[in-house]
Amino acid sequence: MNASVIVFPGSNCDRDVARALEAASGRPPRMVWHGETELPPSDLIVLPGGFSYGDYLRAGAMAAHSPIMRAVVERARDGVPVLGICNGFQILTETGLLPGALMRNASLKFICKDVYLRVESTETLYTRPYRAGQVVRFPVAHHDGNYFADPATLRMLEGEGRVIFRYCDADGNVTAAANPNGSQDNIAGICSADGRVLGLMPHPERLADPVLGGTDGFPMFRALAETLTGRAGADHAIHV
Amino acid sequence: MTATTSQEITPDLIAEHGLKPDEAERMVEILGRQPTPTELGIFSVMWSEHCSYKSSRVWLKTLPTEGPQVIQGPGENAGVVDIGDGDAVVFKMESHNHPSFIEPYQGAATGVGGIMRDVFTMGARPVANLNALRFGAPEHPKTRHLLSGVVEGIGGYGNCTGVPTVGGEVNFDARYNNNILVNAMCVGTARADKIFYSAARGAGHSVVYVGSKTGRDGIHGATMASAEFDDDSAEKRPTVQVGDPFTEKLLIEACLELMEGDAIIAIQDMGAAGLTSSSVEMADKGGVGIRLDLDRVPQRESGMNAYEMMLSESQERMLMVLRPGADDKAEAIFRKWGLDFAVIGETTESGRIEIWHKGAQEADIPVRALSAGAPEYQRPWTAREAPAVVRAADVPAPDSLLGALKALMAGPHLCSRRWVWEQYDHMVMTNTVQRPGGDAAVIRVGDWSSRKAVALACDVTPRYCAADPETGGAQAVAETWRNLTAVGAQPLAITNCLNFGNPERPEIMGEIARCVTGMGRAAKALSFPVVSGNVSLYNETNGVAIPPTPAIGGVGLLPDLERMATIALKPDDEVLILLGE
Amino acid sequence: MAMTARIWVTLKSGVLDPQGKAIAGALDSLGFSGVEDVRQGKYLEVKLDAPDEAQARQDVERMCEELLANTVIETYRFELEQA
Amino acid sequence: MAMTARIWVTLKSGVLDPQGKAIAGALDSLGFSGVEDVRQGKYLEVKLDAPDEAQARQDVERMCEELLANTVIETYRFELEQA
Ligand SMILES: Nc1ncnc2c1ncn2[C@@H]1O[C@H](COP(=O)(O)OP(=O)(O)O)[C@@H](O)[C@H]1O
Repeated sequence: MNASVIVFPGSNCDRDVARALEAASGRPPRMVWHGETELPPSDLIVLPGGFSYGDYLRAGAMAAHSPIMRAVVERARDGVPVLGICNGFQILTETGLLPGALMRNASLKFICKDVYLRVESTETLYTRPYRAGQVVRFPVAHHDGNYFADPATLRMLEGEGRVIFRYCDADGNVTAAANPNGSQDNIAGICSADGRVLGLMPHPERLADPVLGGTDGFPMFRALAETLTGRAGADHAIHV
Repeated sequence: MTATTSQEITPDLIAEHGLKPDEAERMVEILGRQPTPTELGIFSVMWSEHCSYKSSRVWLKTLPTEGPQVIQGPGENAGVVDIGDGDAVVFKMESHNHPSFIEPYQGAATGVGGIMRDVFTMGARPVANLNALRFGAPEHPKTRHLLSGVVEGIGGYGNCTGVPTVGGEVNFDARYNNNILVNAMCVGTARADKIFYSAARGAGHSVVYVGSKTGRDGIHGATMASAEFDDDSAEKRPTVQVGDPFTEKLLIEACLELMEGDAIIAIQDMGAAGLTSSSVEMADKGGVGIRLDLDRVPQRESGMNAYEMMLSESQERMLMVLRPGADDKAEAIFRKWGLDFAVIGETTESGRIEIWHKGAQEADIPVRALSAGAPEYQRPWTAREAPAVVRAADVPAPDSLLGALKALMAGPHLCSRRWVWEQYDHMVMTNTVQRPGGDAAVIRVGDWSSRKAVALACDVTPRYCAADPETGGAQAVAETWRNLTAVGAQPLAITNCLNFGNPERPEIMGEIARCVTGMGRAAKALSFPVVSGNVSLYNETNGVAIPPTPAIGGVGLLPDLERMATIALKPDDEVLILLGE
Repeated sequence: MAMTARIWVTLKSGVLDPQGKAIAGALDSLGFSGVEDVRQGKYLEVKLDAPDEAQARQDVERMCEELLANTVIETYRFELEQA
Repeated sequence: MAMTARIWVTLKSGVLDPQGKAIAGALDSLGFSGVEDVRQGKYLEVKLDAPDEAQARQDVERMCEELLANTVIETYRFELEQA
């Protein structure tokens, strides 16, 4: 798999997701600086977590205007999968690749802990290896993860099955108590109409290695590696 | 000499700068004339308790600082310890007490920023932060505000820079009501053969300023940190520094990128006394002089004079001495990361610090006078009378043991600290093998295939130190040791932050002397040397001093994660064993 | 021409304002009983140099649309003043 | 009496504004070359009920001092309006 991880000034989960991608595919992703205007051939583009531009003004706002984002938007329109984790999700909403916005957590506090998520749809590249309704444990670590969209957009997302992850309790019940940030309808992750752009606040890469206490995130990377092997074509070195 | 900053040097002005009359005499003697205002400012910060350790130095010298594992002990920006396979850990703890009381969010945030710079200055990537916090009584009207501000500030800074905050401690005691303690520790990892030091060896090399621009931030913070509080210092307070963690993150990446090559001769962060302490320390350690041209300093505000620039505490700045011919390459890296870069002077053979601004010489001082020549006091001390021993038999038994246990667990001293550490990103970097909540945090060193880790803990029980400083000091070291061994680590070395009241009072000096003695005794007995640390004195308000609080931060090595232990009880039918007396 | 733009970015009505809500709660517990609602927005001052006012106005409008406000949830308004 | 207080909370001059600095940089890279400085502050609208304007003024002043502004680094000003 040729994956590209975009590095913005202030990204800080770029190395983490690169390790998960390498562990799953046997091959390190390219790290692409935000100031570039061209993307290398990529079967997957990842916008990592962190604090691009310090989260100043609004999380993701300034990164959405980085030179590389024009190329990312173009590739996304061509169907190249784009995964935005945490700050990456915020950037995806700011560029308009995903609808809605991520607002300050209802508690107003930064929150870092493991949460349970219900996999709402397995019809995406990312969630194929999970069972529909499966409960997975991923960590969250964010200050602005409170998903908002207007009622029409929410109806559309629900109607088209584009809500991919929802915060829930250990038994899969979607409750207010299980919602760490006040997100509408406990939304933790959504995808684009073609299912190829996924944004989620929780960090699958943080529980993708048994040493760290869990591996629920690993199947996502593994599935991407298996599905996307060699599709970019231009560069066929070492596939595992 | 002519100086653009002109102000008459009166005894009042000298006193305001925290210099005692005999210290002022010594300054005039060294210069052979009256100082300029800029020189007075420089002497004042360099001879402050904070920079010179004038009250504590004689005692610090008694601490054990050596061992086969020690690569660099006290005397550099941070301590460096060998962890095998060519790897090293670099760590230090530092206080940001007074600023955090004045503005809890920014005070704590900039404390984290400062300690991280001490670590990455040495070529290490920061991999974990810890913090030891003391607040006043839980019911004191300021406590809630201070606690939430400090925690948010530590999180705000650490989270943004992408360094996990993995441990620490929180205590409450009415004697901290007006003097909270915020001690931040940072741990980094580096290759043992790629450690960077602050000695600016060789004359004629460029002195380079990088990072953020200089403003009038916190001018006189360094001397302020050494002066006792009184009721109106909240009013007289100078501008506090505001942290910019985003810039810090860029600075980490830019410095580490430059450090991959061999461009740097010496590097030093601009800590509490900014341009003054960084240039003096680099010159002093390298046995050279430094000439700075302040017109070239990147400035955020207009009309700053030499005094202000030399004393500014603007954050996220570093000073470097570069090898000949390396300027362009270095500049390209810092520009790429969007940071200021300016050659602001050069090293000289004069052994003097010479400051020029707008064509006038503002300061000309022999470097040694500011460092080795700083005052050192053998302050008188007395041992406080030990409190009466409370015999267990004299304490009425609780009605119900279970009730007592519940009360303890729910009380502010022992209740869960989850509320604190859930506001810290403690997992970023995907190396946090043991998260907060156990005896020590465990951080993997290396990539995902690595099985090597370090264990980190920080401890002190001020109430023990108040009851018996020597035993309390020893106990703090021993407790840190136990917490590291409890996760299966081999303890390696410690850092510390000595927080006390006014050392000019013999009973406080007695606490310092005896705590340090106890720490040294335990450290020697356990081969657990002290490799770095920091001293914060004058933590008292209206004559009420904090309890003696020598915070200890320890680092241990787990060569193989298979051997790691955790606090959780495992299956139902296991046997519990109590060890020790 | 040196100008200052004063820009207000506020949440659209209908968008829940967690910060405003928290502040209202805090004011209430501080004993300010008359507080009925709090909305928090951003206020920016941008100093800029433009050939003339019309150009400045157009620039500031674009700054708001492209960066300063997220029009999914926010609205903005601004005033221009010669500095 | 129902009133609205419009409150501006801004950093004192001389205090570093990291957000403003980053926004200025972003505007510059978006091609707005004339931007010289950006300062970011907060704007709040507080709806409150008070017996009269004098009381409202006094209340809002106290709200600012006690909660809305961090007077170590920020200043505030406000306007009152009958709602
Ligand atoms: N309590 C202490 N124990 C051991 N070493 C100490 C102690 N306090 C300070 N030091 C050492 O003295 C040196 C100067 O400390 P400091 O001035 O705080 O450093 P910086 O200039 O980086 O702020 C450092 O190397 C530090 O490790």
